Amino acid sequence: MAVTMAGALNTALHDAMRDDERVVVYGEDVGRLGGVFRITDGLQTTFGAERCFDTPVAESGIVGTAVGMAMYGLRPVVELQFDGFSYPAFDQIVSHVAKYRNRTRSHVSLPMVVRIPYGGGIGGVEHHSESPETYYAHTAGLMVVTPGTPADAYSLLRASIAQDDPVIFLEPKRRYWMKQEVDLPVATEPMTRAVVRRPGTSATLIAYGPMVETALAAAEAGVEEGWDLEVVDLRSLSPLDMDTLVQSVTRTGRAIVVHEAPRFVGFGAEIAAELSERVFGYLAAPVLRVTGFDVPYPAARIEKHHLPDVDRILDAVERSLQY
Amino acid sequence: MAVTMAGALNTALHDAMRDDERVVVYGEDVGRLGGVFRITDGLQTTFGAERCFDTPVAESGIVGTAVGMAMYGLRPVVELQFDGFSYPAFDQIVSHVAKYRNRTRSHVSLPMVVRIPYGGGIGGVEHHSESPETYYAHTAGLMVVTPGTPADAYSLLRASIAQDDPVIFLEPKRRYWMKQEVDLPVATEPMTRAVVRRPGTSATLIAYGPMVETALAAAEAGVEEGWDLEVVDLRSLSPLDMDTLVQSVTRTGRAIVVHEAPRFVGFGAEIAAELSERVFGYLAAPVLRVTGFDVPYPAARIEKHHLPDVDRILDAVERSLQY
Amino acid sequence: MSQPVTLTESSSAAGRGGVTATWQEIAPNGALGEPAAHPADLSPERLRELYRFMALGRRIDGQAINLTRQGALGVFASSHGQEAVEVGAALALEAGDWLFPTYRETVAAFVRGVDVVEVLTLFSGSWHGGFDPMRYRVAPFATPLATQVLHATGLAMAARLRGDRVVALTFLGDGAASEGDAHEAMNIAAVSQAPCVFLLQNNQYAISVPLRLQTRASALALRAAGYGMPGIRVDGNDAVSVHAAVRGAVERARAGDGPTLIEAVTYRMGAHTTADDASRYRSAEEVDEWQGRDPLARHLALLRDHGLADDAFLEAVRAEGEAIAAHMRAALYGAPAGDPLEMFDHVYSARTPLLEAQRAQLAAELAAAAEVG
Amino acid sequence: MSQPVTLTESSSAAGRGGVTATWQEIAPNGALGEPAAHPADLSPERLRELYRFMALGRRIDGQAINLTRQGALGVFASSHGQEAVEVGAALALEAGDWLFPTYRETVAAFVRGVDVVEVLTLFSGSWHGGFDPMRYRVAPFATPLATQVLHATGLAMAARLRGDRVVALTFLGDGAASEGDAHEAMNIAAVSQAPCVFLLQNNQYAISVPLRLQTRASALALRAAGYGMPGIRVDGNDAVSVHAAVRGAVERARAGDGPTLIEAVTYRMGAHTTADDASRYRSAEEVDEWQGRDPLARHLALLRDHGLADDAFLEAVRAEGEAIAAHMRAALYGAPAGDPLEMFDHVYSARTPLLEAQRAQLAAELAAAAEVG
Ligand SMILES: Cc1ncc(C[n+]2csc(CCOP(=O)(O)OP(=O)(O)O)c2C)c(N)n1
Ligand SMILES: Cc1ncc(C[n+]2csc(CCOP(=O)(O)OP(=O)(O)O)c2C)c(N)n1
Ligand SMILES: [Mg+2]
Ligand SMILES: [Mg+2]
Repeated sequence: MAVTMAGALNTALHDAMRDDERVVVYGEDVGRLGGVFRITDGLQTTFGAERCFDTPVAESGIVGTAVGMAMYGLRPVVELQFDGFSYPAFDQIVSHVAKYRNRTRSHVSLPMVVRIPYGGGIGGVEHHSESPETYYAHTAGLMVVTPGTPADAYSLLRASIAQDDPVIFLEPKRRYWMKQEVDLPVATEPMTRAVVRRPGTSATLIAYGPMVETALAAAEAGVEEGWDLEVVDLRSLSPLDMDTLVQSVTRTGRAIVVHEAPRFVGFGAEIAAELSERVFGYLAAPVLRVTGFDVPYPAARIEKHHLPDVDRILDAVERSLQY
Repeated sequence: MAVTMAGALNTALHDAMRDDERVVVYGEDVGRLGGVFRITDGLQTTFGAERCFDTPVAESGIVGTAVGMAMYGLRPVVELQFDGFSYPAFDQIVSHVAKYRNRTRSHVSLPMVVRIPYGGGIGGVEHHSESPETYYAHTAGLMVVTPGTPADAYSLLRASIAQDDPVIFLEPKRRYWMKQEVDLPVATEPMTRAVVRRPGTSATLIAYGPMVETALAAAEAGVEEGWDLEVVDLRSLSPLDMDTLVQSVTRTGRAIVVHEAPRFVGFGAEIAAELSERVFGYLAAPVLRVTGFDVPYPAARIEKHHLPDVDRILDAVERSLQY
Repeated sequence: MSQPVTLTESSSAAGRGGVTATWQEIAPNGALGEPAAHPADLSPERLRELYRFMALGRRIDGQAINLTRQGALGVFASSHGQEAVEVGAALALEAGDWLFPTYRETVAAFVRGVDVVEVLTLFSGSWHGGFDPMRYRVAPFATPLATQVLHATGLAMAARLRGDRVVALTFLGDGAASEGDAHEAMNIAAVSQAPCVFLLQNNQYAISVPLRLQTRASALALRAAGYGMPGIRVDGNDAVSVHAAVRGAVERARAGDGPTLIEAVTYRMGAHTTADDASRYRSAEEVDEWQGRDPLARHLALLRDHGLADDAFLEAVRAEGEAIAAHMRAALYGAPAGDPLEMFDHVYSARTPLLEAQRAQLAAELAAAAEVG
Repeated sequence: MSQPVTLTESSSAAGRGGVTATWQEIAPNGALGEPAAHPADLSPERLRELYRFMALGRRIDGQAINLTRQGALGVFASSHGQEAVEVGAALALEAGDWLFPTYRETVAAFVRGVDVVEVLTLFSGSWHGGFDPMRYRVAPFATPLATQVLHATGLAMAARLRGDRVVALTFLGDGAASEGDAHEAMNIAAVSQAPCVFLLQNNQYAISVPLRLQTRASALALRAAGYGMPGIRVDGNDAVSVHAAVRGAVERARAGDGPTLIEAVTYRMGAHTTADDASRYRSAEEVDEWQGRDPLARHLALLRDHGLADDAFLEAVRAEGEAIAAHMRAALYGAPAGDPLEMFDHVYSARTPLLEAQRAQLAAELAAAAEVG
């Protein structure tokens, strides 16, 4: 069946609520409206306004109350409406969601998921196209997960809800309408594994979330240039599956990390730094980064110049191959 | 004269307020008490409670009102009492302080400084020993500055207040009582330059804030091992003076970045990634990172095992030299 | 949904000799008072100006929605139904005062003299902010809810500190009032006696979320007592009362007597934005009911009662509205996207080496693309 | 500094036949009422228990301060002067209820049955949290102000959702009440009718900042009306009134009638923490004045009035206090620092590869050091 990522997420929430009555879903406009992206569509009708409800407009409140709910044994799955509106909840996320288990010597665990539609490419107004992964991935105690396909959207969300650590679940909103043939429910690879989406030998493209599709398109386009590009989809940013990356880059000798977020102290920096250390002797070229520019996310009509695209990735591949 | 870093900061604020009546200083306990670290001691007495005042306990409020003050033409210098309590202000910092100039096409600039005592090593309770530089340095539109010496504390703070872009001014609180012979006022190197604190040839130690002293101590200790270590003090994390780093590492062929913050997507990742790209052909060993562990900052009585120290730095130097 | 208190329709109830404004006040001990009448003392010119701007606002609104349908704007947040609040408030300010809008105050910004095309920049997507805030003393539209309320407070504190008789007026919504920043701002403003007016537009919805899920208080104005500041609850569909109440608060602030919280009870007649479908969460009957309280119709009735709205006046307003709509169409259809290289120019006061390098990269790409194209 | 309202000293005013509690209520329309008496209906046992825990708390407090001077604790936030609030509130809970402390509720946690040595872990620096919150239903001490207020709200929402008759009581300070989180929590609790009690300890200071710079409201309890929840202002140095007021709010919450905000007016007799020097910002006279309202002395007078405090009772309490103090000294002097390798064990439910590698590094370092040492 052709499933969109939005549909897969919706089904995942539905199935999780059906299978585990401890799962509750809440946030701004997630109830009656079903979410501004309709990811929670129908949940309130199906499971009642006790288990799927609208909150006042208060992101710190949404995340902070989820901490208390999780302490009580529920499994809250909260939605922050847009990436840029996750920042008011930053203190609760960094000071509590990430630290409660540690503070209490594992007496208290917080099985909760914070869903955040993120990234650009949808012509959004300011604050609606942020890529905040660096902020969350740098924070010890958080798992940070982001699907690149509808099947993974389903499977990773189910897995995130099912396990006991808090997850920042970043949904690549520009891919909500992307389709894949898949029968739900589906269980893809384990949550913290990176996956080789396309095997290749010339160089490794490392991508996640919205850029997986772009990297795959670049790899296809690279065929014309005679390049056989490998594409790795990280899926989990924290913890990061370095083993898969090391294996790939040991083989190809070249790596290009792709993300929408700005370059400076971006997530690509971690990958480049770590790969440079781990496969030092195997690198034929430095690990290159293809990223958004180091500017506040630009306005809708010029965002396409900011976002990594096939051409920019291929330029980087070429630079890499020229070493 | 022997000046502590705390004293240098206090004098810098005093001199800035004396020289420019647009400078106002506020925050929690900065008025009557003079700040929990006494950095604002005497300012209220000297300049009056209009220009140096205590606020309600509301960090988002402190930073958010500073945005309005700066719009009006003042030069607010606000204190957030501890690193861990800068997070409630995160939204204002990321969504406004960093973006206002861009949003308004430079019609509005925000000449404001957010002072944050940061880092560990003082036996603090939870949330009082955070190293949040990744969060701020990744955010386009912010300058992030951190002094490693009393002279720089004075000079960088004066420069931060004097220029027109918003600055996150990270004060290494464990070095507040460190002393240096210096006559104030002093103007050290330009704000956005890194400085070679100790020239050397064997490898480059790259440090900032609280770790500058530690790196220098390691370099001294390295002499015994027959190593001649160069130490670079970054001073400005954003923008980052890559030229100085490239020059140094091109010469030494080896680099070790040192910081207290966790390693994963830490600031060291940016330096390692960028150096690996820029001086690829000159690197005799991968850029190594000596950092705090990827754990929530530990309790006072075990923090010393978390923090990079001379031994850990020398271990890394040895590893680097063994390549 | 919770029924808003039906406030006295003061303006149309006023006799020929003058107009009366009506609102409820929060007593210093916290109690919400009964609606009470206040002499509004508005000149015929001001009464007509209120109408003129509301009518122009309605026209601008309709044109903007059309431009969205036709793709010239990406999205638009309509002021329909809330014109009395926006116009009544904006007209209460003096030139030196500041206005801090949310994303819904297109009409208020227009009243302050900003070219409506510049106001709409955020929605056209050519840049985030379209006008020079310093020139009009209007802050850029704020998308992150309630954050601008702190900026207004800070600006007011600064004005007070400098001894300037400048007032900051900030809008916020019934949803935004639930954010921590709204609380911090009102509290700090009260403590510092900042010359700031908090104008809370209670339009009954935050996107799909009705007021009863936003607050359990019978009135949002009740928050005022918790900060030790005066509070007022006013019929937000009555331009005279809004204008008089805001003017009073502005004067109070200017006199050094601190901030005021004003809750204006009104209704968002349209969807949240052009991207929203309000039929998913509210009934046509509810909308119809509020249609009967249309602020334009009510104010026009008042003008007519007072003999202040002849055909010439109405025709002039209509023509002015058409001219503005034509200007919007001319400026926004097929407007160029803007220079992408500008994105590097406003990050800092000067481009950093990193930004220079990135700019050079994009410039090279654009040049290469131009050659190919 | 602003003079707190002098509340009726209800408990000592009570006749021999029983005790009376006194507080001010916020009316639904927002108005702060006059102090009114309520039959407190406390058993002699409960009256004595209030005293016993307050006296034990005072002893624990003194011992903790001493331990800080001697370096066995890194820092300590004293409860001195606030015992009536902490004890009165904690005793109003049932075993299944939850208590959310700040960093100042050592005594309240002790009342809930937590070993005081475990309570003090945060201050001894051997770990952040020292006790199992699930066991005592006491959340770990919260340092970031007002953040725990949201956790209490969420827990209460969860209890309500599960149909459990569990109540969450959260402390917060007059300073913390200025944080956005305090606002968001109270509003959400009211909207969701969460069984939560917000106990605002107004001890007149946030470190050095006096109440008048924290709020301009005449009472912090006035905030309740803005959320549509009941509000109470109670003399925080009167254990009977605190206990009765909190008990009432807890029962109300348990019955499904939603949250209550209680402002307990009290005074922080000591410095903010042992690291603070209060003489820099307040006068000895002010402290002396509050010394005259000491909650222990007042409650002892009440017990004596009622013939409930004979020498045997007082001696037993004293001896119990000494035993606890001895326990504290024995456990905290020269306590081992704890295993540094544990820092990798509680980041996630299982150690990640990255943490395994870092743990191996530290383990190797420790082994090497042990060999050298
Ligand atoms: C901090 C933040 N959270 C969430 C949003 C998403 N959002 C945009 S408008 C809106 C509802 C706002 O309602 P209200 O404040 O009543 O204003 P109105 O739209 O009714 O004018 C929400 C939740 C946002 N813009 N900012
Ligand atoms: C979010 C946050 N900001 C700042 C601080 C620093 N700080 C610790 S205690 C305190 C004052 C708190 O006053 P209050 O809430 O009245 O509690 P009290 O100490 O009087 O019990 C401050 C500002 C903090 N712990 N958390
Ligand atoms: Mg609204
Ligand atoms: Mg206090």
